[in-house]
Amino acid sequence: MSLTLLNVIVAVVIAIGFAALNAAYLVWAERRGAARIQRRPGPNINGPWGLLQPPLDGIKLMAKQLIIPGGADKILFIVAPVLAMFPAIMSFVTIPFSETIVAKNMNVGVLMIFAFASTGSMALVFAGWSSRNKYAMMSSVRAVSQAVAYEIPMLITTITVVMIAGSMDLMEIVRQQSGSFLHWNIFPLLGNSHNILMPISFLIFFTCTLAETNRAPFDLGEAESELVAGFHTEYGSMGFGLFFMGEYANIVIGSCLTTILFLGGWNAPLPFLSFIPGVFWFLLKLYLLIATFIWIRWTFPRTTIYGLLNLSWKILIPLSLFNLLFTAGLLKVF
Amino acid sequence: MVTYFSEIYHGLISLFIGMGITFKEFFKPTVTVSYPYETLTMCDRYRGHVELIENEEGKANCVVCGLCQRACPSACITLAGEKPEGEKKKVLTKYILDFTRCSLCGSCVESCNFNALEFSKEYNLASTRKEDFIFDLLKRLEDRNI
Amino acid sequence: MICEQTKLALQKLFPPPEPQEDILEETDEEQDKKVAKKPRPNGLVERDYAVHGYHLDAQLDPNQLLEAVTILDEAEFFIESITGVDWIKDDQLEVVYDFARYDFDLCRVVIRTRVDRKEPAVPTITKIYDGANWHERETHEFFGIKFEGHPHLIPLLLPEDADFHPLLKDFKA
Amino acid sequence: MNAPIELQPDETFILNVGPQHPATHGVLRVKMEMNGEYIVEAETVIGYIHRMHEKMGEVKTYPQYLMNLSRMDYLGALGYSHGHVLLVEKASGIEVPERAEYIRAIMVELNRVSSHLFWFGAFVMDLGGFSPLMYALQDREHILDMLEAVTGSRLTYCYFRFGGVYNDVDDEFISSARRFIPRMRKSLKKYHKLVTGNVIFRKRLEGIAPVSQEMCRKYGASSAVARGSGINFDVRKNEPYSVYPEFDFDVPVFHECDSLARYNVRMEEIEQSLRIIEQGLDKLPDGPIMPKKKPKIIKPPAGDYYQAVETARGSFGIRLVSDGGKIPYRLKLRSPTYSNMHLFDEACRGMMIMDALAFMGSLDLVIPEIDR
Repeated sequence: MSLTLLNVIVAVVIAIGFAALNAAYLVWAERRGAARIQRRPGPNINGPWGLLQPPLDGIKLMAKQLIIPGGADKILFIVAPVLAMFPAIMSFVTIPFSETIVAKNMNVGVLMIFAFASTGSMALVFAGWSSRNKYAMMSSVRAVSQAVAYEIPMLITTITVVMIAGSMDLMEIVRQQSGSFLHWNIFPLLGNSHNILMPISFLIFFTCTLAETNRAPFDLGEAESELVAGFHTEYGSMGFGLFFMGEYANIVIGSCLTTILFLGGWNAPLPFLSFIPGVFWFLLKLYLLIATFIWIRWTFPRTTIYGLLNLSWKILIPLSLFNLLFTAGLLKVF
Repeated sequence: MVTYFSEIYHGLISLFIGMGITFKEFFKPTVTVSYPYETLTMCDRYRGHVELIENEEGKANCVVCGLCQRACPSACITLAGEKPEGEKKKVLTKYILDFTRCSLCGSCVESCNFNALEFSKEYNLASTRKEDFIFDLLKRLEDRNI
Repeated sequence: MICEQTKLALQKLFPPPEPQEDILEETDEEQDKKVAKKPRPNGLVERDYAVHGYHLDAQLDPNQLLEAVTILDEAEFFIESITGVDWIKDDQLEVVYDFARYDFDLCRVVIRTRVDRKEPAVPTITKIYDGANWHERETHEFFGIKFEGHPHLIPLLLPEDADFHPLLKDFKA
Repeated sequence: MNAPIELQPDETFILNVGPQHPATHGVLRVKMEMNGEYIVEAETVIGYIHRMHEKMGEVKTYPQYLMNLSRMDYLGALGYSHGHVLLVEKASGIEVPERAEYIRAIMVELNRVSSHLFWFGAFVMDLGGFSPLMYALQDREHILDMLEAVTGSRLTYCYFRFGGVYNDVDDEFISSARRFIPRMRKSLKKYHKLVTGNVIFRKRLEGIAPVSQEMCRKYGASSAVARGSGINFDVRKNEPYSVYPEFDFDVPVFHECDSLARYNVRMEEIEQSLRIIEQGLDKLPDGPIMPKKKPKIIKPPAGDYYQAVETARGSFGIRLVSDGGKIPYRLKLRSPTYSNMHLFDEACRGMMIMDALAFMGSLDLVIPEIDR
């Protein structure tokens, strides 16, 4: 795959477009889904099934004035929302949607995604700090401790998968899982791991994704009944819009990663179904995971900050460490 | 150690039970009445603002006794009447309801001994001007007959 | 049960009834009416629960208040409310304390004390009942009764700068 | 959970929670002195929607004041009206027909269920779960429909009259109430599965915000705050009024003193209220709903009267000082949440802000009722 400048530009534009479209329509999907769970119709006025709601919301947000509170740190205040959106879009570059659809495959793709993901929490810190608002400040402090607490088990779990695959290349990890769904990393039977603890690894990874993307029940950063709106209390207009889209873009990235690491990426669940293009399977798995995100959000109450840290330090980290050692042992034996 | 793992296990199970319930709710029909497009009929005893009841001739039943005015806790009723030559009863000439102050308690309807007041079923009341809620009930009665 | 005990305990606050009262009852009707119009003398009265909704009604001097409330506190009463009544004809303000019990030993006690309308002041009971804090603040802002020793006697329901006392009978908005 | 730290005065900052804050459910302001996420000192500021109902009582006649009581508490309005009519009936010696008493009890209990349902939803929403609120509101809607069909209004009812009630209930109401009870029991099971059993929910409430019995007594707390602390106090049982002695129901008492106990008390109370409604519908006698003899103008003899009732939010007391005229000389309203809220300042010291706000939710606050 030779890359010309044009190719790069096209790839980036497609990545941005994909991220933005997903972010906008996931808002719609979330609102419709939540409404269905609560037996309401949800947005249904603008366009068929309310499908014109996201662009109209966007227009509304863009038409609003961006108010910078007095005494706020202007530069950081403006940079923060951009920083929230930027890493999510950049991460799309290396995500393989199928054998052929990938903007730029790297042999350290996992590392790159994690590097970008950790800058995401910087955005929250900047936003909270620069807003000159006590609620926002408290929220950003929470966000830091949350990010620290959840990146560790997430990385450890990822290392487990990397060890099994023997590669940091996302495409290689997916290729290792080819075959029926029993070869996927989540299932311990036929995969190359033979590790019966892999479903637990999957749960740990999924929980960490929830926490990393600041989704309920771990949405302590914006805890609307406690901290009003958390780090984006002072944001209006498109500043708020970017935070909002960034959240959904992060969800997409998190789900992509879960799909690749555990659910066999673009591989069909059964071999005879592989005549359907891989990208279909990838997107199906991706959106099923996102639906689960939405489903979880509208089911559970929020955790406390200490409950969240307890969960991470007392349950997730020990379990993931144990799993890592166990997998290493298994790999050595077999 | 056992409690540690059983706590995790039971916690997880409780989460899945909760998700099961919201999953079931997802497929149930919606219960919302999408208001401006559909409306509900108000029940018989619904208490809107008061309205005058007319007699067979299309005139108000009211005999201007003023009981409703006195019963009203918020002083939102102003009425006046006159006694035309040769008539036995007083005739209502003015009945103003200041709906901005009315608390829909129904004291006026209850105090009326002449079956002259009733509750309307109107609930679509919205305006940006205060004057729109100072109702001239006599005029409304006449408008109804046209 | 507890009613009797509380009654006995509270009765100790009052000096034994003076013999003069008997004489008053025997006087002619005109004087009797005058007595009736006068504010009630301090003392403990047992009320009919079915009519009044409480059992014991003690009216006492402001400086006996803390003593009486301590008795109730020791008997494990909880505080229901504190309020005032403006007896403008007698030129007096009355502070009414309601106490009741959590257990099934039903006994409601009302303690009242009257102070002069010009300089109304009673001791605070917040040191005995923490919950009296807001009730006293409310009574203070509505009636202008000063609770001496109250830690934070600023208006509660009215605006912070309110200097009027709306529940006084001569208050005109 | 616990504040383990010793502070310097310059290490704290003031956080204004309210008057407009999602967790305060109205215009309530709590001035918190914070050390990070821990509350060092809190001061509740109330009075933002004070309407001086007590003064209104001194200028309106007794029947004119009827509708004020339902404006005090918009969620459980009928309980407050019940206290008022009972007081005036007691003071002026009006006999109430049995049917009217039963109707009142049924209506008050229905209203209590609706109030608790709303509280349940709002409380879980305070904790971050949004869907239970919608489910609770759907069930509440059935109650409001029933109450609307009888009383004519959905929220601020003006239904009780001195001596009876305003409208008689019809067969349709009785049958819909009968249909409602099993449906509500089914929903309660759903709530317990969805919320009560949930590990996140339990972790957030267990052992949080302990309120000791002594504290309850010093502040005069009632309702679930007292009953969650192991105090068996319910005015309906302790001081039976109306037809409550005729009903067989339990007072749920939990001894854990924490927020979960308060939650459990209210959920159990819904169940008990359903039992009362069921029995009330069975026992509902025929007869008039207003007494035959009733004074035209209500003038209670001079004196001092007190009536306490158990509303959805606790022990509501109303004191009437009458001078024998047709206007009360003094009317004092003792609102239960006023006392319950007062306890917040002391109880939330050293708590984390999210626990404190969950605690505030468990107190079941209705701000117009505190401010009166």
